[in-house]
Amino acid sequence: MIDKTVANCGEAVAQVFDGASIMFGGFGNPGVPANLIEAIRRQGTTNLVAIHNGAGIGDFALGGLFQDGRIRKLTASFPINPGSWAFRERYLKGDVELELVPQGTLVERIRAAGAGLGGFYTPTGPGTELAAGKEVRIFNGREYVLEMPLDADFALIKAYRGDRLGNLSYRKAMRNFNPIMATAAKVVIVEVEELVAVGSLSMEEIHTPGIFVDHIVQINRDPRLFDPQKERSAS
Amino acid sequence: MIDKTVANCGEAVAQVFDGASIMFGGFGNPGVPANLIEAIRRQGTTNLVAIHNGAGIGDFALGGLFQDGRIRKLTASFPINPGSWAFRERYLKGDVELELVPQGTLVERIRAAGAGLGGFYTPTGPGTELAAGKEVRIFNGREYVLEMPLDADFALIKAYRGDRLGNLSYRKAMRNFNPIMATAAKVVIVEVEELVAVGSLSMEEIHTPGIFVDHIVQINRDPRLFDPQKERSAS
Amino acid sequence: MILTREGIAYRVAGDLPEGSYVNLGIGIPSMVPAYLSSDKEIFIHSENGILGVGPMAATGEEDPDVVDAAKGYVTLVPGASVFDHVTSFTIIRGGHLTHAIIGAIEVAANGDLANWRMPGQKVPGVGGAMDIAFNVKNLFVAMTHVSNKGEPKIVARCTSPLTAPHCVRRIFTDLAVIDVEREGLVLREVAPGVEPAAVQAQTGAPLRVAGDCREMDVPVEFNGVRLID
Amino acid sequence: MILTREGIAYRVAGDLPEGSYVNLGIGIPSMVPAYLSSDKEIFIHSENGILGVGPMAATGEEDPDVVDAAKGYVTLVPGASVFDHVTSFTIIRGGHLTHAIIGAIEVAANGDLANWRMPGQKVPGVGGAMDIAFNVKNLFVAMTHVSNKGEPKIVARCTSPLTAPHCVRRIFTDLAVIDVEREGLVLREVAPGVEPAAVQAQTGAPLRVAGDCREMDVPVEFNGVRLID
Repeated sequence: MIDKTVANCGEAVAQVFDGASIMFGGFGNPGVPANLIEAIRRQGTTNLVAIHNGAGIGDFALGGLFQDGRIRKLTASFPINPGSWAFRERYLKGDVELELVPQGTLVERIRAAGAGLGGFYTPTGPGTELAAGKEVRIFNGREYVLEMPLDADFALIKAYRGDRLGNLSYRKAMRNFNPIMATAAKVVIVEVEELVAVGSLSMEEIHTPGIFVDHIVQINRDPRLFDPQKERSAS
Repeated sequence: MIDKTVANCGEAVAQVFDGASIMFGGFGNPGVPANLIEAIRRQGTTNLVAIHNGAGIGDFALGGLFQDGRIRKLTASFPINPGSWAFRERYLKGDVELELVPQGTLVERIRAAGAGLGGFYTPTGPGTELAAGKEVRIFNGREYVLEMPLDADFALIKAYRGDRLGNLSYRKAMRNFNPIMATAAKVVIVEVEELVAVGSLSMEEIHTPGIFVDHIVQINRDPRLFDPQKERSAS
Repeated sequence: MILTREGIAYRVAGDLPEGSYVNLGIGIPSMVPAYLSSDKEIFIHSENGILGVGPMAATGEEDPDVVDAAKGYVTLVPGASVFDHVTSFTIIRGGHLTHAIIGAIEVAANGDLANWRMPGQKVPGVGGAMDIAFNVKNLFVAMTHVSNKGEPKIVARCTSPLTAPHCVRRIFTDLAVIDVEREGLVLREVAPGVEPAAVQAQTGAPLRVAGDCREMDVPVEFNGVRLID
Repeated sequence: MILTREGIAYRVAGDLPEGSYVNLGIGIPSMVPAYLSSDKEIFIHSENGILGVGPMAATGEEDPDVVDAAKGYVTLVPGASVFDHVTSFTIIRGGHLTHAIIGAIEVAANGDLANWRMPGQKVPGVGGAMDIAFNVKNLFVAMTHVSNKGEPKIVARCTSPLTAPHCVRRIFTDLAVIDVEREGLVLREVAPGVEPAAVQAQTGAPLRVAGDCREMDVPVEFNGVRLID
């Protein structure tokens, strides 16, 4: 029997090594695998290369990794959320390298890695500083930039429900980067709010087929991830 | 109020013009918009450029369009199903041009058009006759072929359930090419088995957001599309 | 008299026809939905995978899995759909949105847009701005006519890093509605009581006054909110 | 004695470990699932968007929306998922399958595969064969050792149009199991009672006989089906 479940987050991330590149799912708070990230923080893994849309929020999860100085490079599109002060401090001190990528290019580069493509031409960027030094080519009279696939050693993602085969279903806007990151890393580790029996997910509601998933762990929603009043007063 | 519904298939395809390029969804029988195709056949539209995985089956729907000599070019990956005799006859007489594309390249070219990309490098094909004359480029020691986007004037697709906004849900393996073709044509026309009220599709089960859809018509499943005994005896 | 920020949002709302699919930036653009007529069905897109963003969630009714691109807890309208980032940027990059409304640091006479990196900004962030600016058909800018320092934001040539060249179609400010056309900027509407010459005086590039240039159709107040000061 | 087509399928099945994700071509490959041990959980992928294809549907129980890549009405196993063609070829092209088993017209000593266009075939069709051959890690060929005309199908160099160069890992025939290695073909197993020299005689390229070359572990009969003739 295939069983991708692991008992807890510590076990799930035990194989994440110093120097690893890691994709972190989520956008804002929804879909952030905060429990897995906190487990990495606890186990002391360091010198990491992070791929995420932003740069974490507060002193928790990805923000915590920046605070603790565990990340040497970030590839992101929007690391300037007011809550991303931990990244900001590290970046201004020169502790973290930043590769800034337009959001659509970021997701497409991840997709290209997952789908086995060698690169692609996107219309986004020509003539801007984010395309500086990149190959620009004209097709049908329009300029496109050549962008390359972006893969990683690990993807840490979050889903709502999952089964022991790794089939995943996401709720509302928690989906964001999670399904595509699941295609693009050597090892894909998922935290789910509910582990369900095989066959109980509707076939039409499985957004990530189990083939993309290596390890799955059931967690409780961390209250630090959802505090609208606090977030409101902070911004 | 947005209302993309039309009363019947004839009305839904009335704007399809002679010489148009058309993507046809479906793989085998599941997901084939047979009622829309039969409506095109009835209205006499001709000189069409067809994009489909195969070449139709029997003397019905796409097969019927070949039988009637309405198609001048087909872009496909597998036009050699035993049931595709109508295409076969036309092709051998020289009535139809064929552009043969590996299935994964076909779907990726359609996706590139829908996603606004200028082209992409696929590892599939270098050194074979289907890549002859195409640009081959090496990334990380591996050869890739440059492939270009494939769009169309119309996409005719099928879904299981849909609402007046064009939100669509597919059942089991009827999904295939339908969602991606919905992104890549100027005008997207859908036949659905059930037209439902807005809000009654589960948000997690909407596979095609309404933004991609122009017209939607409710049909009855055509019995000619599902006759396992006849199909069994024919093959 | 000039428009308030709410007034600019009100005026932009008038340009969105029924059936529009619209991406909204932060700031003034995010205020546009409050002024959309309820008998026009319009779908708001959010980069993080929503089509059909509704008003902000009431306190205590926030759904932890529903935020918009600005990370605020929002509601979803009937008929809303959710999807992953790949589909979300297929919608943007593939040109499927009818409109996007964004803020700007500068807009040039040729339609160049600078809105992602302030001069002197030490930590950069671009988000989805470039994908939107390069690929949405009707790119509308909604902003104050001049900067906090009173300098023109509509200029002959952008000095801040570009978001995209030749992309802006129409500019909505507290003073005017200006179209970007092949020959340059065309003044279409002015705030009530404002002369075209006064708009030109606060604009860093030449304006051609349209033959049918008129006053904006914006009331002084709407639902108790001041639109014109 | 040589294996029947069913015998080849039986032998291939033995090489698939639990947790395999496998794409199956038509012909002998499609017969493999019948010989998978029921205590091994293995998922069969179909190009048209299924992971978890089960046995053919019983007459009268066909689901109109469930066919496999060969357009036969099939069932789905518990835990099966369905998806669109984009995801299906992300699985193939992205190298996510562990195995693919396909038929061949010819296999060359260097692993070149020809299986999509017969010599003289007037209407071509490729389907997903090239995507599979170029991108699946463990590409297994299952075929008869020689053609209908008795000619070797394992050759020094393919004469039919290539599906992909240097792609085949292992060849399963009615006579032998042969690995494609950097130095050439290695004979790993022979059908019961067949001498390596007899395999070489029907092979169009040199075989190196592995030091531990042995007889295939295939019974004469299984569930009433003849596996060895």
